[in-house]
Amino acid sequence: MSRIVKSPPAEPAPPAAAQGDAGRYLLRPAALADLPALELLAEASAIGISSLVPDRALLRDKLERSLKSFAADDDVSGEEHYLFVLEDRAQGGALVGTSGIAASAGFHDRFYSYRNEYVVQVSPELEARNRIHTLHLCHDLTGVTLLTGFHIDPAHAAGVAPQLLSRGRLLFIAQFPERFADRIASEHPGLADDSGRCPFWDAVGRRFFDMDYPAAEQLASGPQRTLIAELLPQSPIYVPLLPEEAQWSLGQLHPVAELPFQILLDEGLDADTYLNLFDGGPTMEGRLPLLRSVAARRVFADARDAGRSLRQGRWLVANARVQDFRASVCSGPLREEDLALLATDGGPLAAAPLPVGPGGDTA
Amino acid sequence: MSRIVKSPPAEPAPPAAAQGDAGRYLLRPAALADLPALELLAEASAIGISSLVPDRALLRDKLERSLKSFAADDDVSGEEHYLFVLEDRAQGGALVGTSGIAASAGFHDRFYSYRNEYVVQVSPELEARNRIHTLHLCHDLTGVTLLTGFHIDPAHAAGVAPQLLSRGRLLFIAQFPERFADRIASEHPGLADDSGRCPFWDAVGRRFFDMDYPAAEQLASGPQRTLIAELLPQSPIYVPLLPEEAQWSLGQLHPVAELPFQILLDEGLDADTYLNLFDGGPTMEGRLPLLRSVAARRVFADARDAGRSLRQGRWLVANARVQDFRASVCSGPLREEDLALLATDGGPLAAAPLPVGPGGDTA
Amino acid sequence: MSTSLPVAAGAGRVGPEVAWRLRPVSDHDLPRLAPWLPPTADRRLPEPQAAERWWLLETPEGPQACVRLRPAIGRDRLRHWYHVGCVVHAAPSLGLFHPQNTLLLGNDHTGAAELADLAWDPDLDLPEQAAALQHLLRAALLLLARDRAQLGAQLIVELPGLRDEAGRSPFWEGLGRHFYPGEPQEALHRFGPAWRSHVAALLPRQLVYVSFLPEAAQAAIAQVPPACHPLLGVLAAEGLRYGHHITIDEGGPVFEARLDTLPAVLQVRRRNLVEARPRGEWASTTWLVAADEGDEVLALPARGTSPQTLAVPADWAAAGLSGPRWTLPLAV
Amino acid sequence: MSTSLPVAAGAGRVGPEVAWRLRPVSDHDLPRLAPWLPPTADRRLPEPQAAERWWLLETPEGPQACVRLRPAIGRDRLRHWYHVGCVVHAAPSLGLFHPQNTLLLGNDHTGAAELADLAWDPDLDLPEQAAALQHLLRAALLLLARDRAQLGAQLIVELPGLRDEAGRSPFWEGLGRHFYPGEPQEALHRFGPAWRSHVAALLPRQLVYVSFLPEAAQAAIAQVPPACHPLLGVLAAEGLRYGHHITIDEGGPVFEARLDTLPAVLQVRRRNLVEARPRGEWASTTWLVAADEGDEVLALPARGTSPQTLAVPADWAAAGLSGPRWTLPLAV
Repeated sequence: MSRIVKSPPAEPAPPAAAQGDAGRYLLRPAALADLPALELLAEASAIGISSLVPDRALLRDKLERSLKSFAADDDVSGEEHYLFVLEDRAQGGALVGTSGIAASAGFHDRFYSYRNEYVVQVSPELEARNRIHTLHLCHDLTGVTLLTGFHIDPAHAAGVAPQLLSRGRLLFIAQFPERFADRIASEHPGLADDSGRCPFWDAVGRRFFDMDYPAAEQLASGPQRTLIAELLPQSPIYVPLLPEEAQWSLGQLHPVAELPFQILLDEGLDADTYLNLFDGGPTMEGRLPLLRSVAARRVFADARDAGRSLRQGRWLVANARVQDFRASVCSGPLREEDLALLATDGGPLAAAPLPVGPGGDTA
Repeated sequence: MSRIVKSPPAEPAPPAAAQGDAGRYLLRPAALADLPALELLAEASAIGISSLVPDRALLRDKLERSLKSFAADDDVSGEEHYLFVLEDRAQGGALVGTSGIAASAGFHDRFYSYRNEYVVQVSPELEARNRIHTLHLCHDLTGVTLLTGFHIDPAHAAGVAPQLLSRGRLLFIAQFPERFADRIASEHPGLADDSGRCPFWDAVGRRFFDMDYPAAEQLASGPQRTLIAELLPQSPIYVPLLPEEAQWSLGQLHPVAELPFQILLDEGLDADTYLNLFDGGPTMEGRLPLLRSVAARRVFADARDAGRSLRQGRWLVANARVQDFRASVCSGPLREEDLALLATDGGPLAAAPLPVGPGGDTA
Repeated sequence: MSTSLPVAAGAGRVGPEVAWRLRPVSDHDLPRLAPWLPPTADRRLPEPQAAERWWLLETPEGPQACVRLRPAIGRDRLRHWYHVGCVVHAAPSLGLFHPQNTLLLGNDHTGAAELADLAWDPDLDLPEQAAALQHLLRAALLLLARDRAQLGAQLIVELPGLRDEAGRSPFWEGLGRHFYPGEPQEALHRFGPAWRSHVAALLPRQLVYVSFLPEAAQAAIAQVPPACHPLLGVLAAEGLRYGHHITIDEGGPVFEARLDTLPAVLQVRRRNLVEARPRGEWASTTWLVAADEGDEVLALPARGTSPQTLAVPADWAAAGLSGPRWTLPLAV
Repeated sequence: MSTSLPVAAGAGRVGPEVAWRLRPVSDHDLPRLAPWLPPTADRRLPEPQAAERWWLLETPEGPQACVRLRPAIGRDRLRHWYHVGCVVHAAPSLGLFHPQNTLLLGNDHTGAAELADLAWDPDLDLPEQAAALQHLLRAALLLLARDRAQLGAQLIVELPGLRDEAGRSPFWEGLGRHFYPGEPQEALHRFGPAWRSHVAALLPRQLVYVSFLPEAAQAAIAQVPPACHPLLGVLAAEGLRYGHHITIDEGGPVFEARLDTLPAVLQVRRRNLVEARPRGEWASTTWLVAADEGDEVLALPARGTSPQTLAVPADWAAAGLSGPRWTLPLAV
């Protein structure tokens, strides 16, 4: 085994890059002009984690907050929420997805989760040994950076689009570490059916609140989240005391979130430690430098430098600008038009190898 | 920036490798014949974490257990405790250090530690917000692999010897993952003075046991450890209620353990989460694949393969044998005699780059 | 300051037999009561429509003691106490047996009725203090029995905890202080008795081992200052007991009882008051009497002539004290 | 089975006035008592030198009830109970106010004296059951008062919890079962009453919110089976109260009291027994009498003639019942 890597010959692009999607999608900060398109996306039954409500006023607030966040300079406070949109250039730049980043979970307040813990208790006389699963209300994730609101048009769920939509955010975070924590988390919805039945909520939260899950979910997404957390038991919840259905639902993912979950699992986020307070869904968590796209990230001085190096494989490529952030998926060797799309303005670029599929290996 | 690495020219060895210690030290499993030398080492005031008592019967037990552990084949149980010794070949193979690995912490039982936790409580009316530090009795580290008993002759504490003595174990673990957990921990002594005063014990343990620290320490190193843990409070200890001296001592390292601690800190073990139950010293912990020597470890098919690749820099090199395990520090380009020392018997070798100093960068 | 003792229903002064009465505190009593009240006490008159009441024991020599009734606590503002528990750490193989006291913050007495801020004239002799407190308590229990339907099932009385000469509570210094660095006196001044609900949000929510507290704080748990000793005996005699709860600010003991099993409450009867027509020697004892409405309790010599009737002296009957009343003998 | 009632100190049978006595259980009583005992009861006679005692109420018609005294519990083997507490979850801004009951495992009554395994003849009428229990308890309290120095400060009585027709405890099924899958009956059979100490090591050590338990388990907390209702009244009348602790296996209530403030204990006096010389009508009541040694309590008609003396009928005095004895009137 040798670490010498030969300069690749000018052979045809490998199969992974032959999908023709290279350069098709563009990830960029959402603009006010995206409002109608976002509203359409919110109305459509899109795949993903929807924190997108088809309410124009709310969407406008969200957009304006994001614009302010991208515009923030040295004065980042942690309150920033960045909203990205995904353009399909094959459809004239139509908006086909959106995702976000909350700079600091629970900004100005605690961000609560349940942490899985296991206690072993032994009775030598009874020859019995229990490994008891308990849930601890904790605010370990306070201040971490949250990946939020992944949302994609189902027509684009199969190709590189979701990869760009999710992982592109990590390049942005890695590019501007002063705006973010070095610990990343992401909440994913747990099991709940269309009628609003949620086994975890019904077994836990409902005992402390006289409201059903949809009402709680709505409260939980607002400023009352902390208040609600504080009304939950402060002592550990003994899982064996929960109804079986609720026990089974712990850490279970709602099928609608399978795609964004798999992408982040592949990035190396851990899904076994934390649970969402309300629905028991998995809250993933990991250290930024250890995430796959960040660890394998390469930085180039300019587009020419990048062009020279990225000669094969499929790459997530992003510029290093804030308000004019652009990220795309390119196949090596890079084409002029790919690089133009990224609008580097002569500045540096970063690239990370893109895996073939959400659970697959690096191409 | 390019990933192409040129084959290095046959230039003189870099300064780091010029210390002349290359090939001087050899790490190997302890043999029964080492008993008198180990006894001498135990009697001398050696630097490090001493679980070595100058008691011939105890040492013989230890050695015999280690021999059985190295000899265990498919039937590893987790009960293994491996004991290594460090030979100084410049002194005709004199024994100058020892270190160990316990395959599974708390084998057959729980392995207790305190975990640092922080709870935030708020009184809006009083405009007060508390971040309360608590210690949770936990057995999170049950079953992890423990690095134990680092112990070196002070005359050899300055060079590569301690590096080999500590990190060589990691190569052994990485070589034989089926014998170990993929989580590594190491306990380090906390503050206690020669008269046996230990601020942490006096503030916590002593309230539940009528014994002073040396007596407790002795109990804690025996089979009673779990029993003692279970006699400690099962609910969190509120740090603000401890005497100030005890608060200050939390996670503080006894100066005698500075050297082995720094080496493992440099390996990437985390020292902020767990504390020793008895003296409040830091218990370090990390995942094996993320440790520096393991992550940067390279495997070669045979000595020739290794010789071709390790042409510069300083390397920790080890063979892939169990009972005949050998590890040494070599400088590139490797010499025949270095390789001979490792007694690979034609089998594979592993190497990891060695940092300059305990806290330094990779050479 | 001496106050006349008019009979509630009647007119003018009553005979010499009247020893004392219980009545609501009014504005003009405040200067007299203020110095008796512990620093933590509420000093405001209850709102006219409030369920809370504030009562005074009035004798011919003036007021001697007062107490506040809270019919059901913990609703308007949360109330917290520590439960004093015990965990044994034992290992026969080590010859170890350590019972450890523990404190757990909770709201265990939520919904209970409370007799709060018991205070009395410290210038009285000790026997007088005990008598005043017994009269006050017994008269209050008569009203509690009458108004039972509006009260919680449990009755509690919080007692003051130990304080040093500078007015500091060793219990607070040893525990609460570590979680709220502010001055309790200032918080009390600013928020009134509600400050304890506010500060409870900062206190440990998990079990605290008492052995982690300084000696002085440990020694103060459930202890009362010597000035309160007369009260201890009176509460015990009436059937209230320390129930292993203490106050969060001073560590003072909380006495408790189930209202429906308190001897005094069980003795309260609605009786018809009739004029006594003594034949020969008339063996009277002191009885407490209250009407269906109003918070006045009169103490007068009378004699229970049947479970349904109470014979009262002619001058009382003449003053209008007749017909059905709520009654309780003073003696335990 | 009918047993004669010899006077402890005297010889032969005594007069018709003797209603009953308390005495230690002996071997030959076991067949009679066995069917009364709850399944969780200890069925062994105490060792001759043990501090533990086991007493029987014996009447002319035979034994009617029995009780075991453990002078200071929780030392030889740990004893555990759940403390039933309350935590309020309130948010005025959401209009939310939820008092939540909680259970916390602990050893709170360690060191207390215990009257254990109270059992009685279920074939008696309900009033007879209540009378038997009152006699048993009061006689036991006389001995407790006499032997006060050897006992803990607190007295507890554990009551059985609810069980369904199959003998299963809904409280255990809802809580303990999740932490120990074995059969309590089998463990009880194998380890005796000590099984509860063993199983406690497996039970939750942190606060358990009652609302996580099934309805049936919640409803069983501190409840006793209907067959035990006579006992509830007797315990209450003697001043024992449910003190918010329950047993860990059945959730039955634990009644408690401070020994030194129990009315019966306060009434116990060492008196000189003298022969009654009635002038005219001799108003006697039933008194309980015990010697300085031995665990026999006799019930007999007598009259307290002063705080220091008790007048007993001539036939009792003739049978040797005179001189100093420990005495207690039967009536509360």
